[in-house]
Amino acid sequence: MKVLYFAWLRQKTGIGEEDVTPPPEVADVSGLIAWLKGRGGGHAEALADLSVVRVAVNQEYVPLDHPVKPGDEIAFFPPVTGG
Amino acid sequence: MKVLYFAWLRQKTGIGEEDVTPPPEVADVSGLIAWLKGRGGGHAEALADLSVVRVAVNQEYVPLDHPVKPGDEIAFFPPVTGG
Amino acid sequence: MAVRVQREDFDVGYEVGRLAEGNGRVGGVTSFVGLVRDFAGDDHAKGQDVRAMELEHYPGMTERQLEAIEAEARARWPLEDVLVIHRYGRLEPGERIVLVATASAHREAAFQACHFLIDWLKTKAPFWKKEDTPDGPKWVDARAQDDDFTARWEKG
Amino acid sequence: MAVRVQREDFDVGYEVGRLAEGNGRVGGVTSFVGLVRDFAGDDHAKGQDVRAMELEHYPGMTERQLEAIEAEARARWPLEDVLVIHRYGRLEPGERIVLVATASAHREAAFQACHFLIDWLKTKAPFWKKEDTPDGPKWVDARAQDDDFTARWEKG
Repeated sequence: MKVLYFAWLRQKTGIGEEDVTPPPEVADVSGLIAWLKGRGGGHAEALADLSVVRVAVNQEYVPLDHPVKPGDEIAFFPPVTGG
Repeated sequence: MKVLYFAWLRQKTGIGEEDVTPPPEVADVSGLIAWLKGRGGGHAEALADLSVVRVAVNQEYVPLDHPVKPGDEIAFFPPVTGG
Repeated sequence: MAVRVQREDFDVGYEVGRLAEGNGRVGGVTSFVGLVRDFAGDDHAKGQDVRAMELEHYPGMTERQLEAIEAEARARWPLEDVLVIHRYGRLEPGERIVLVATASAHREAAFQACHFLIDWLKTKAPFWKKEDTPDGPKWVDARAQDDDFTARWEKG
Repeated sequence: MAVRVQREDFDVGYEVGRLAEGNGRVGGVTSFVGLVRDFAGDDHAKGQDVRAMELEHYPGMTERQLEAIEAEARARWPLEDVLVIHRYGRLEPGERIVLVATASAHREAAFQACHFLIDWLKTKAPFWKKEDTPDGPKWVDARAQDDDFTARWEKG
């Protein structure tokens, strides 16, 4: 699956986009976050406080228990500040 | 005093503006209206239904019991429809 | 104070741009442009065709009322600038009648003030529309709904 | 559908004019133009100077969200036309960021829909602002107030 990071999450992870293949037991957003944090480095810091992280799966906002599957595009970003 | 008529009140009275000198007992807008209607013709028809007439004295909206005096500019017109 | 009553058309882009020009405190400009419709009344399906309208006003009182409305808006909201332009004379469908624009640091203030201004203007500024319909010219009736729209801005 | 996400500036007069062009049913066009302010935060007296900002967005999701917001506005109000333009990239104080414009037979619908669109856009469209301040670049924090402004449009 493709994972995207925007704004300060991109800066903290050090990457804007990565292709990942988590183990099959990673079935939802929460699971994916735990797995990404476990890889250490910037990801753990970027995803430390989920109260300031929004998640989209396939470009739609989703809650943390939303399922994820191979082929999905998952994005992590701060609350939006456009307009 | 100067009396102005706008929109269909101007059409019904047949005049846009007139200088009038009512007798001294004409002290407020109601009195002026009664006196103007008493002169007959278009004025009686124009001022027949006061629910659709608005009044301004010296370019400010006023109620029917507002005083009028020599030198005032009194305007009669329908509810406004600008914008 | 910026209130203009004129026969001539106006340039929306220029006027809206000018409200913020050189003022870095402006975060948003809300504007409303009123246009002549090609049908009478509120319902397109039922309304008669309108070929043109004549807008009459009360010179002197119009400016005074618009300035009072503008002052009220500035007293209620933190506005950086305000502009009201209202045309009179003969206008055809599609022509601009009125422009109300408000500039503020805050979009909420700009929205509220612009909405307030057009609502108040509709029931206070002495303009009258006469529509040219297939049955001849007809004075437009004021709408009770416009009084309701104005009333909602009255202070408790 | 008229949603545009672009680096380039836009012409407010042209865009607002086009919404009504050739459509005699349009009685009013409400628009909002958001601009880059020269101070950070909500209070001019307290805010740091802003020399420029960088607007990042999520290509693809941005258009999708804006189109969803537009569809929602069209479902709720009788609109003749809608336009949303949002810029990204580097912008300096005074530059235009966003334009939202709505055209309707009825001014109330045009106002409500325009206000709704900018409120929703503020909390749903994936844009992020980074301000260039004297202390260096800073990501702008989302405001809780914007969530309140969005929440008021939620249906009972």
